[in-house]
Amino acid sequence: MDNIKLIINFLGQLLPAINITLIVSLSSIILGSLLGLLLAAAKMSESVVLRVLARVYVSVIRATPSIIMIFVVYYGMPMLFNNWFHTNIDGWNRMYFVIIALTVLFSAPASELFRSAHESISKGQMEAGLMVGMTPFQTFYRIILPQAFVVALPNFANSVVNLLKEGALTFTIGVVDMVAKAQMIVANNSGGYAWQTYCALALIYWVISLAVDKGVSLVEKSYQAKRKTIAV
Amino acid sequence: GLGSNKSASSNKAASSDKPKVIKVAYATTNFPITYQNDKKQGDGYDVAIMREIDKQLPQYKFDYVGTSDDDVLIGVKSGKYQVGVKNIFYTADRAKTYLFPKNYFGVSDSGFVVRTKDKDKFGGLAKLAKNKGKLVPIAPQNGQYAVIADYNKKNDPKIDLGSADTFVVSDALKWVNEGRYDAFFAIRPMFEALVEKKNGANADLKDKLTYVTLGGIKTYPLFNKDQKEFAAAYDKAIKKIINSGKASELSEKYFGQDNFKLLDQPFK
Amino acid sequence: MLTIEGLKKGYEGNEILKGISIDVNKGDVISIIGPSGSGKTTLLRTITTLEAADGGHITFAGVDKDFEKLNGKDINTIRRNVGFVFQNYNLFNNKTALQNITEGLIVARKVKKSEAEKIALDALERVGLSDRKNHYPSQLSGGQQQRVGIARAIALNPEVIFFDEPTSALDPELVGEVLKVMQDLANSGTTMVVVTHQMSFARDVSNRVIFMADGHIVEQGDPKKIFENPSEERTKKFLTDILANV
Amino acid sequence: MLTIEGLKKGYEGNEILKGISIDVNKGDVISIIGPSGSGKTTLLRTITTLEAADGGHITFAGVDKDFEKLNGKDINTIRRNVGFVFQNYNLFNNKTALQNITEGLIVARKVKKSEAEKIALDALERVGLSDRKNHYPSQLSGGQQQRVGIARAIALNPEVIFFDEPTSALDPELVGEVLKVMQDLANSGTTMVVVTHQMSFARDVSNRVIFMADGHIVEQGDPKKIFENPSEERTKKFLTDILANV
Amino acid sequence: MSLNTDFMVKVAQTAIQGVPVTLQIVLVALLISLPIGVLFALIRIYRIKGLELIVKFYVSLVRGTPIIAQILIVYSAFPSLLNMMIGKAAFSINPIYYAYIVFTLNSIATLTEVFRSALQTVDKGQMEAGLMVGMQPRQAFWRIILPQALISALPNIANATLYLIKNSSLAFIMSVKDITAIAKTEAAFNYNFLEAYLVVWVYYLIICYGAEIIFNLLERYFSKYRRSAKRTTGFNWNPFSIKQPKLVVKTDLAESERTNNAHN
Ligand SMILES: Nc1ncnc2c1ncn2[C@@H]1O[C@H](COP(=O)(O)OP(=O)(O)OP(=O)(O)O)[C@@H](O)[C@H]1O
Ligand SMILES: Nc1ncnc2c1ncn2[C@@H]1O[C@H](COP(=O)(O)OP(=O)(O)OP(=O)(O)O)[C@@H](O)[C@H]1O
Ligand SMILES: [Mg+2]
Ligand SMILES: [Mg+2]
Repeated sequence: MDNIKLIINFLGQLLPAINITLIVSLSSIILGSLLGLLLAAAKMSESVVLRVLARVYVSVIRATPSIIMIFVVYYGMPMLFNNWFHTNIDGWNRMYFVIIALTVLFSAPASELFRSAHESISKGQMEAGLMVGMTPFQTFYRIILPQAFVVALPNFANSVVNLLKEGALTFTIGVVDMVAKAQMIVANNSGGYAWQTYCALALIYWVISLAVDKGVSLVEKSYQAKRKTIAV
Repeated sequence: GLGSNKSASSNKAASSDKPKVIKVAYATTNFPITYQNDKKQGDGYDVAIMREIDKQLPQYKFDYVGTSDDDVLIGVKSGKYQVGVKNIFYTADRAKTYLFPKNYFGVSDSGFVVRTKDKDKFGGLAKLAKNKGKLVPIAPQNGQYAVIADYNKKNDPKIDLGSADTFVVSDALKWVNEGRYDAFFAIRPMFEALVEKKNGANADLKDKLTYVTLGGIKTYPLFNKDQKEFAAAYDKAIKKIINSGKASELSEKYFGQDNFKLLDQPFK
Repeated sequence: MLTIEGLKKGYEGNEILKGISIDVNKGDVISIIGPSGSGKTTLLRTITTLEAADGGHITFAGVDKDFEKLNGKDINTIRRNVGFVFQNYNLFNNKTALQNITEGLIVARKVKKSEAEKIALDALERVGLSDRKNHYPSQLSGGQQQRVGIARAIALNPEVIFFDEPTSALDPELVGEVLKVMQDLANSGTTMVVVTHQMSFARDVSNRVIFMADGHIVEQGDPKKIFENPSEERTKKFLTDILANV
Repeated sequence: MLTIEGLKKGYEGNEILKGISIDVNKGDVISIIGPSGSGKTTLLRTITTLEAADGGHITFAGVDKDFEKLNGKDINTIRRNVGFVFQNYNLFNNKTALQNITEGLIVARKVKKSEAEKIALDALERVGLSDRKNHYPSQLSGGQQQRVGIARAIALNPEVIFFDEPTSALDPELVGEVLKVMQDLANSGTTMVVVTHQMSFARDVSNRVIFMADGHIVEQGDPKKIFENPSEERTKKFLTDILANV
Repeated sequence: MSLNTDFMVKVAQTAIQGVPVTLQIVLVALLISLPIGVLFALIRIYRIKGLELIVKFYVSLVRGTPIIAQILIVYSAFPSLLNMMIGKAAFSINPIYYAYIVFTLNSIATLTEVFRSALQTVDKGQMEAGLMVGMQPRQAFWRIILPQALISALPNIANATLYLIKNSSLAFIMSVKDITAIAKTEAAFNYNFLEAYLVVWVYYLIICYGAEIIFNLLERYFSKYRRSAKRTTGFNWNPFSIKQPKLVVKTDLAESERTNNAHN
């Protein structure tokens, strides 16, 4: 009983921080996806230079732990701006650095999952589009993308949920999202009630992840008639 | 150097009327030493002392930045922050990387949480070492880790020192009670808040666990290597604050006792 | 109008097209016949730039270049002026039968949506599929898919339409209907290049027959001549076999 | 040997098969003809349990049950005793032509690998594809894929083989060869049910012709009778159209 | 500010002992969760009654909750429970086993979704063809469906693996000493965290690159049946190309026939 009261109490303390979590996550998901799309395109392009650049980028970023990424962005970027553009961005809201770091981190796996989804679509679809006079981009956008989207969705959801949980990164430079808030609550209670705090945190995330799953199922269901998968 | 901030670290502008801005980084998860209070402001003993120092130094204006332990250290080293506080103990190695001031600004009451019945067996560094007690792993960023490592360098038998990332304190208390470990390196205010207070999170362990003070450890703010001038100004200011009794007052406020007195006793 | 010279194409050292030259004039209806694996599909695909040629020259729609030297703009020009009916249909899986047809009209030809739908419905009507207009490809039978593919190509009304075995999945009854549609097209002056196994079409509708075997054009000419008086041994054998199996 | 009674099947309220009854005896070669979309493919798929029927009864290979009551074991029995040539080939994409054939022999029939390869090579030989044995489906032309599909089914030597338009992608020359292969099979007593648009096959090889339209069997019987003296109007119309298009 | 290179060399030397630990966690987690992931994916695809709900619940719960919360349960609460059952022996369990459990549980959730999407890229006709040559569904699945699904699964398994390699450092909360943990411990004495993290980064770069190579090779192996040159016209990015693009699809009819002939 006490526990439940405590959890509800902590829920109340954590929920205001959901703003930060959502702002940070949504911006980096959107920006990261766009960057990921460009990377996937570069990987499949005819240009050797683009291909190599994209490969190296993805390899390096995928291998970079988030804490290192945030330090690189938080300390490296102001230095670059100072030296190259002679602008001081030290005073930026720290959230911007978080968003940049997460965007970069998200783009690499996203590019791979987009590439794999794209390659699972029959080449005949592109050819048919070209042969009715659409440009490659139009065909991609109108024919390939909707089909690849459904294939990419479960993996995309994986990445999104992982990103939502990247609280460690935000917190490293003192931006207080829900995970950071939870840690601070525990700390301010001298380390007590950790259970109840994390329980509250897990609950919130679970609800978010359920919502993501629901979205995925809805899209998949609406698409079921259009493909013949091994599903019954 | 990396991200060095010219405007804040140059050494001459001290005389001008515009006070120089000093960025003070504090870790947000070290209650009651450094933390963020309900008003989202920096708080805790270390922060309060820094505010006192700010008052003494009109040529500087302190700007407080709450962040993680890691960032305090890396930020101060790189010069992003001029000074950092997070219950830092002095070691010779650290003094190579950072600028430690001459004068300490606080004392940490450090001790072991042990089972009451095993108080005599494990309640002290030498006792724990001799009886081969198991110590709850300590986060290496934490100053306590260095204390034990230091002890092990100078003494025999040695304490079995394990490391683990920051963990949940109340669980460590349970572990000691259950016998998973024999001692837990902690600070007094934590033990008081969790176990001794009537509605503390672990009040149920009140009779079963005991806190044994090992002694007081001096704590310092950490300066960026380029901040010699500022550190010197600090050294003057902190002397005044301690001598005036203001520091003891703050210690009473945040730790419930005057930790400075602990320095008179030997470290057990 | 469309001229191909010395077209070559191989896969992994295996030469499939060994120098093909074709001349297509406006209004021509050309049938390409030949044994399985002789490179008929590959020929259509290289002409329409779906497949990169290893050598050869193309003159079409203002482009007059060696295949290797085609740039993006040339390729676009070529593609915009051809229609293609795929051997394996290649319908857009995420579009209904109707949308499969309107897609190219709206997106590539900038036809208004309502207009496009009228054209598409008309095309579906012609291949007898008005009642399936809202079915997705996965819900259509083989023959129905093939007919949507045909409707999609003719709705665009391009300079030349390439058909790759457009009646293979159809029953004889429908073959008749589809061939009638193609005959109409021919009569209205649409240029067509048709890979077909349907000898009646080759003989009665087309004005030229090309017989391909082993990557070469063995013989080409007036259908009557080819069917009644072939000059090559290979052609004779092919035709004899056919007659045995009607 | 195989008896189907009152087979029903619909998609989303749309009834495709409206109660089909068929009797297949050992050694029978049955041709199923009918317009596109009339449910021929669906019929083969429901009989072979690839598609769940909505109603009807099957007697085959020791199974004697209503379709709805078939359990896993029955389904296994049925599948192990049939062969199937798909309208769209459905070759295993990740296997070469040869492996496509040996796969079933080795895995399902427990034939030794060397033995299986001999059988497979023999089957490929019969459809004239020995030289493509190491090609993947993606490297084969339409007609070549179709022939591998046929070879795969006959190599298994099952009780009944179902063919769904086995010659649609073949040129007339090859049609002749493949039909010869099927005739041989017929002569050696293999039971076959063949959906076909190839009237010569229906007339000359099969011993019974079934004419389907709109989910019903309109007429069935001796090929001679059906072709020369059909009793139904619908059949007559279908055949007249065909004759116009040979 | 300058980097303490002597210290970096020292960290590099000690942290290398953490490499096998990191690899162990990753390998154990992967080896267990790959087959279970496939199984769970199948349960979801075929909508097996009862089980489907459980899998859905499991995936959303494990994937949706922070790992730190899971560690709390597995590392902290579970041994206490075990203590009540088997006594003190529960406390001498090597904490790496807890790490195995936590990361395996997580990988299962991720891989379930990876395989669910990958398996659905394979055309139904492939399964039907398998059944019609007399294979059991299980046989057709292993020999025909799964190898084809792997092409689209492998890049995502690689994503998951690299994520796992990096995240295995959370095991330090359970006092498991992987690369990061050792480096951090070294840095504790002199607060040279920046140098320590840089060294750690290099190790992760090497390990991850190695993993990537393996996955690339696997992907190439499983897609060998597709056309060699399969550059598509999708993205030629004319303005960016250094050479004049061969704006020509190198794909072939059959490649497209493969998936497109989905019907009947
Ligand atoms: N990617 C490839 N790699 C190797 N060989 C290929 C490839 N694509 C096609 N071929 C071969 O090229 C030859 C010509 O194929 P194509 O599809 O053009 O034949 P076709 O004349 O259209 O035959 P069909 O009438 O059977 O469709 C065939 O022998 C085929 O095996
Ligand atoms: N999944 C589905 N959903 C809805 N309708 C379907 C579905 N599959 C098939 N149909 C419809 O069922 C009817 C019969 O299809 P079937 O494939 O059996 O025809 P068929 O006789 O084999 O034709 P064809 O000769 O063109 O292959 C068609 O009208 C088709 O549109
Ligand atoms: Mg062809
Ligand atoms: Mg059919």
